[in-house]
Amino acid sequence: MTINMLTAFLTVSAILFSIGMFGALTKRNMIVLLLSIELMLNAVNLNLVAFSKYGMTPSLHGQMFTLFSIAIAAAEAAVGIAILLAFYRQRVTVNADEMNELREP
Amino acid sequence: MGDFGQMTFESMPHLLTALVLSPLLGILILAFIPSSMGQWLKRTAIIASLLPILIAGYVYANFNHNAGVMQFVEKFEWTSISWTNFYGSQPIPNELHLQYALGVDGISLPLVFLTALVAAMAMFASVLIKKRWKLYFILMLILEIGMLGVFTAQSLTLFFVFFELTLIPMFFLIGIWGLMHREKAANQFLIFNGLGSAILFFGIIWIITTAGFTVTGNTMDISADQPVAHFTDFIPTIADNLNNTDTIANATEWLKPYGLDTTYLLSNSTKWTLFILLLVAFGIKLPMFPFHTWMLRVHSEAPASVVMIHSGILLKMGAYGLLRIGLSFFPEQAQESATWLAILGVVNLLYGAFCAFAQDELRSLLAYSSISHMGIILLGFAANNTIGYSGAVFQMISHGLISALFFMLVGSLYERTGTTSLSDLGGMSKSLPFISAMMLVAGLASLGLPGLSGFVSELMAFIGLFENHPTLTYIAVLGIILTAAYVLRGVMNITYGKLAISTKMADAQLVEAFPMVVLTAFIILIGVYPSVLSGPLDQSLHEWAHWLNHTQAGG
Amino acid sequence: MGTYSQYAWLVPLFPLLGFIIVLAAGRLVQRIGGPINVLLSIASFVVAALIGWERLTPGIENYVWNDWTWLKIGDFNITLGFEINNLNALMLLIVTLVSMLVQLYSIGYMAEDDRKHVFFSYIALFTFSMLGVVMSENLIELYIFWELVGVCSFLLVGFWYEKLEAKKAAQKAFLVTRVGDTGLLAGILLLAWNMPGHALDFNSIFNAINAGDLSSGVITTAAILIFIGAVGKSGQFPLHTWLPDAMEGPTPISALIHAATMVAAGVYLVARSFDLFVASPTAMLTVAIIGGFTAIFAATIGLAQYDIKRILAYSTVSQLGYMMMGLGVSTTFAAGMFHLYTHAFFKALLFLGAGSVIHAVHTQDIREMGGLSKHMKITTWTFAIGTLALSGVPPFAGFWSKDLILLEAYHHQPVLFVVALVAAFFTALYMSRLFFLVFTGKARKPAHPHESPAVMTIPLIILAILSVVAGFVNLPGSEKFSEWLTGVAPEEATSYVPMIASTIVALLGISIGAVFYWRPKFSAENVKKTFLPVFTVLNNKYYIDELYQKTIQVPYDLLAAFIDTFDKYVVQGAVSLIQYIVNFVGNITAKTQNGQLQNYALVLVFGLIILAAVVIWMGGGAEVWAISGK
Amino acid sequence: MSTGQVVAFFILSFLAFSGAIMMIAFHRVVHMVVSMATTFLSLAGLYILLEAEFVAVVQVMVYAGAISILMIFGIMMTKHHDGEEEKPTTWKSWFTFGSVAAFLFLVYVSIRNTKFPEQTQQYVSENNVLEIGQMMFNQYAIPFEIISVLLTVAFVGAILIARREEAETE
Repeated sequence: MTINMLTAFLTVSAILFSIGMFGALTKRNMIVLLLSIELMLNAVNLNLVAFSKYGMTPSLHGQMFTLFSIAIAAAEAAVGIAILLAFYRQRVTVNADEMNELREP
Repeated sequence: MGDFGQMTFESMPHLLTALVLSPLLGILILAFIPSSMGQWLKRTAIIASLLPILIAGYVYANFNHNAGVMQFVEKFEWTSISWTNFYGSQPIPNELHLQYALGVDGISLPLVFLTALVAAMAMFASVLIKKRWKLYFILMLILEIGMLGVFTAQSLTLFFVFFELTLIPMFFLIGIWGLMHREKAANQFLIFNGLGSAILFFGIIWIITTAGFTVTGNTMDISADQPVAHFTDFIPTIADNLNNTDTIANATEWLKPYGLDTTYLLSNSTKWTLFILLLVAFGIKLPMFPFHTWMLRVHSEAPASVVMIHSGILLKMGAYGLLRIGLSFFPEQAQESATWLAILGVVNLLYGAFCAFAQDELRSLLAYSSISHMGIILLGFAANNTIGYSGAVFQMISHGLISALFFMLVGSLYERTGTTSLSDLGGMSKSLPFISAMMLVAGLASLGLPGLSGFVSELMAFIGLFENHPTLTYIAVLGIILTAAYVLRGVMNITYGKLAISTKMADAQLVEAFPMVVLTAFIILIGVYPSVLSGPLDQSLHEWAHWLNHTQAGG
Repeated sequence: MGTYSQYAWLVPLFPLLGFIIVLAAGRLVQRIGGPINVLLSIASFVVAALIGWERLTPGIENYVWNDWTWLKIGDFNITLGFEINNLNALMLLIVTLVSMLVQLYSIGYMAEDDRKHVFFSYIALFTFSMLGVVMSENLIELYIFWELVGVCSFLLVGFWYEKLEAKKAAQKAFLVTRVGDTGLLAGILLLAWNMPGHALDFNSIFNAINAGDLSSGVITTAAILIFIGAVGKSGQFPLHTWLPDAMEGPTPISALIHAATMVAAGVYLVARSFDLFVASPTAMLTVAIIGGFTAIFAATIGLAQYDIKRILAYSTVSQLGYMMMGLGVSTTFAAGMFHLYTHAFFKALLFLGAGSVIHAVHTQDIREMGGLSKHMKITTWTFAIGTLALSGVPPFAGFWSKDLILLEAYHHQPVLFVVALVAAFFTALYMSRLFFLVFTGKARKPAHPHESPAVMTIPLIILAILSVVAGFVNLPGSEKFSEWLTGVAPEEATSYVPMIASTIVALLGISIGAVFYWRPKFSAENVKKTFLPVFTVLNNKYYIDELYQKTIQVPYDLLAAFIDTFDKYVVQGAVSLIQYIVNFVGNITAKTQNGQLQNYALVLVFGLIILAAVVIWMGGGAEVWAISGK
Repeated sequence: MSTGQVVAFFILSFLAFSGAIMMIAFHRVVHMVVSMATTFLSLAGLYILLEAEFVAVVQVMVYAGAISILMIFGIMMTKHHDGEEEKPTTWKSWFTFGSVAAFLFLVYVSIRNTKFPEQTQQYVSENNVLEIGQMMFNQYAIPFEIISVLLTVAFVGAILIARREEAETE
């Protein structure tokens, strides 16, 4: 096969990242928003692992990095859900449109 | 890393740092005094502001007056960022060095002393402040740190940091303690100076990433000694890079194989762009003719003690920056634009004088008078010779003292009469003989009476300008008639004639009279014996001669 | 070398000391400030006299000391120092003597003023500055003291600061002389860059002219610019307007500053830089014409004034014009300086006499005086001597000096000779009118005039004696004074034509005055009615003030107002526009900050895309990748 | 790389894309979560292809397991309208779509144009888990500890935020 696997993995990762980004930018439900962000993180992780195998000097460092990244993703998901719950308790909605506390009064 | 061999390192290594940070001591003490103890706050602030004077005096006394080089130099690596860049196919380590560098030479030394002096005198004048003393004095001391820093900074980043450090306290000082339209004045101050700072910042970054370039190591044989490309913000190095023909030749040789010789060596048009950027940036501060309106508001709205500092020192930062950065980096551009600078100077001079003549408000009159006097500084710069530059520096000092004295008087007058309008005042000699006499002295100094400091600077600027622009000099000389006209109109309308306000008033108290007398003493000292300043100044300008000369070749 | 000249710095030092003492002590010396200053002036006069006596030694060298570097920048080295030569030794004597007498007189004249200590400190400062002008060794030093003298004049004219007229007069005095000063400054600048080594001392200028280092264009321009300075200070046409107004100051000041010393500084300046003028015929002609015109111009105005001091002021302007003309028409400065020297005594005498009169009757209008000779014997006699001296009646001092000028004019500029003769006639006429109106006839207003105290009359007597004898040092045929002053013997043969002509003219003027005002054979009122338009023009000083008002002051005010308006609306408007734009953009962009994070993120992504596109388009990134790829 | 691996790569990528696109397209939130789980699992497969077995296992456990479940809990604890309401397609969504497409295009072009360097050495993993374990507790010991602290802090914080705030009602 003449196919360059690194390029292939990177392309997959780019597509997934773009889909995640689109979701993050358009979805109104905050849970979906969180899911989209997870997707973007996953795309990045895929990059790291791909380089870990096909990079100029392959090593395990890329995988290590992925593991840390997953750990942080987990933390992020937990905090995200917590914020969502707190928000829901106040506004009784999970609609991102109605999150406009940052606006200048 | 370049050649700094011309600097002398003194036995007291951190004297300038101590000088610049000395107001911090006052801030610390003030922080622990309850804000209700007004008297104690005032006393502490005044005493704290005397400390910089002492240190500045010590620096002055220990300054080697026969050497024009930077003295009391302190230089440390502040931040350093490394990365690798490819020149051609060769990876070369790059390093960006931001320095913490302080130093004084004959040009900055008088300004440093002036700053310490005027700041302390402004503290005396601040006894007339009526509210929120604690914050006020802390802000004043922060302002003083910034000003001292600007005049001693020897690296562009540090210069910029201190330059900005003066902005914020000034904003609050105008906005909280000013008169009726204080907020508008503060906003305008911030918008304009912010704009100037943005331009300055842009210019500084541009200069650091281009002209700040030097290289060490062996460029021919990389294996023996890895070459490292440095970017520095150290002012002498940059000035050297831009103007020392040897340095330029070396850099060209090094960069040529990589095809980069145009990237780092500034092209003529780039130099022009930078020069104009700096001119505008400092011109706003100075202020130069079309950019002057913001300072009118500041002059008429801010409390007198703040205007003392503003008019006395902050404006000089623009002039000093233009001299230290603009003219020393781009002498050829300065040379070629001299005619325009001179025209700008004359416009400033006459425009300010005409406008001042039409004012009814003493503060506005003095504001326009400042614009007019800043014209003289521009004329000195436009002269492009040693005596012209000296005239400009003398004018900075002289105007600093005179306007500080004037606003001190304005503050005292306003305190007693509640107005500074010329049509409401008159015959003050009767009720306030001391203040009136001082006002007359300040006026005479302002209109350039020999024996007082204003004359020396005007004379030198005119002599300098005459070399290349005799016609403009003749026009500028006519400006001194206009100056006399508006100064006399202002001063005499207040002090002469029938007494307009008949309420009984007390003449200046000791705490007011003292700074007035001190400022007058310095005005007279410089007027009678200008060599106190001209000695070191002359030496320092000689140090500049190596590029002054090469730009003046044939002239 | 133990000469007195090397101690010449003592001469100005005494008045400076007096100034500092009185200024510092303030009210403490309100009473004794005057006597202190008089004593110091006497000391100063003694030193000046010793120097003058020493200068009489034939063949004595000029003494120059200029070791004090005042300012050194680059190749400019401005020194302060002093030079003693015959010319300024003479001036030292005149200044110290008149100043001493005037201060003595002032003790009496100002006795009732509350701020007399201030007055004396100003006079001391003035004396110091004037001596500085006289002793200056280079042009910049001269300019420094020149300006100081001007400011002292300003302070003293405006001494009674509550009077509106005094305020206006002081302002005018300062501004009008400043116009002249700018000329002087410009001349100095011109010379500074054209002189070899930027030297500005008089000896170097003299040498440079002799060596041909200065082009004739530069010499003419510089000479005329310096002359503009002299015009301003000496009240020559067209900058004469300040001098009559300056009479608002106390009368001793008018005597000292506006008659004897400061206004003569212009003449002295021309004499001091005479080398420049001699080298340029154009400049000489200018000086002569301006001088001659001023002489006759001011004399005619003097005919139609009623204020005693103003008449004397116009007389001063006229006489200064005479001096200028004397400098302009001759080849040495002897004639002009000789007249300056005699004029200093008799004009000071006249002013002090006028002061004595004013002191007695408390008015300055001559129509309200009359018959004072009965009450004020000393004043009358001394005033009469002054009048005769000024009118140029032999053998009084004024005759000899005026004769010398007329002689020079007669030889070199016949037209100006005629002009000068006419001016001399008018001088005699208005002086006799003044004298007879004030001292003879009946008192026109009830008053109780009394003779002034001795402290005032003694200076009058001394000056009167000097007005008689001062001229004898330079009699025609044995012109010792001219020779001593200039170092060259006068070459022209004495001619009796101008001498006789001027005597006739003077006597004629006095007699006409006498028949109108002393023993009225004709009514002056009739003449006045006949020539009413002429009289009105003269009385209004040819409307010069009004002309300046209309052509300079009004346009200036308008221009200032216009520029101010321009600044307020156009420049500040532009600034407000910037402010408005900033606010507008701020408001627009604030709308995008609606608190919705997704919008923020969208903008962020969009920006990222643009940045990435730019980087890729510019090839910056690709280059790095390409390098690292290989 | 063997043909089988290439085929597996294509299948797994396809699954991942489908899951992601379905996540965007579905209306009910629960469906979205389930389709995301597909994506997570396919990614785990891709990791195995890349010889990162340990990461693959962690991916399955953390994403497919923990995070998906967490999301479902989140859905359960909040009230939802019947799925995502249909938003009118505004210019904004088109703009977003265009931006994202442009972004993808740029990245794709960059990837295509980049010449990656030849591998200087082949890496052959013998015991992935063992090696990761050794690396984590030797070279990465400090980051590991820091991450642990971070996780703890995050969870404590999450609990604090999500807790019903009775105190506030006082």
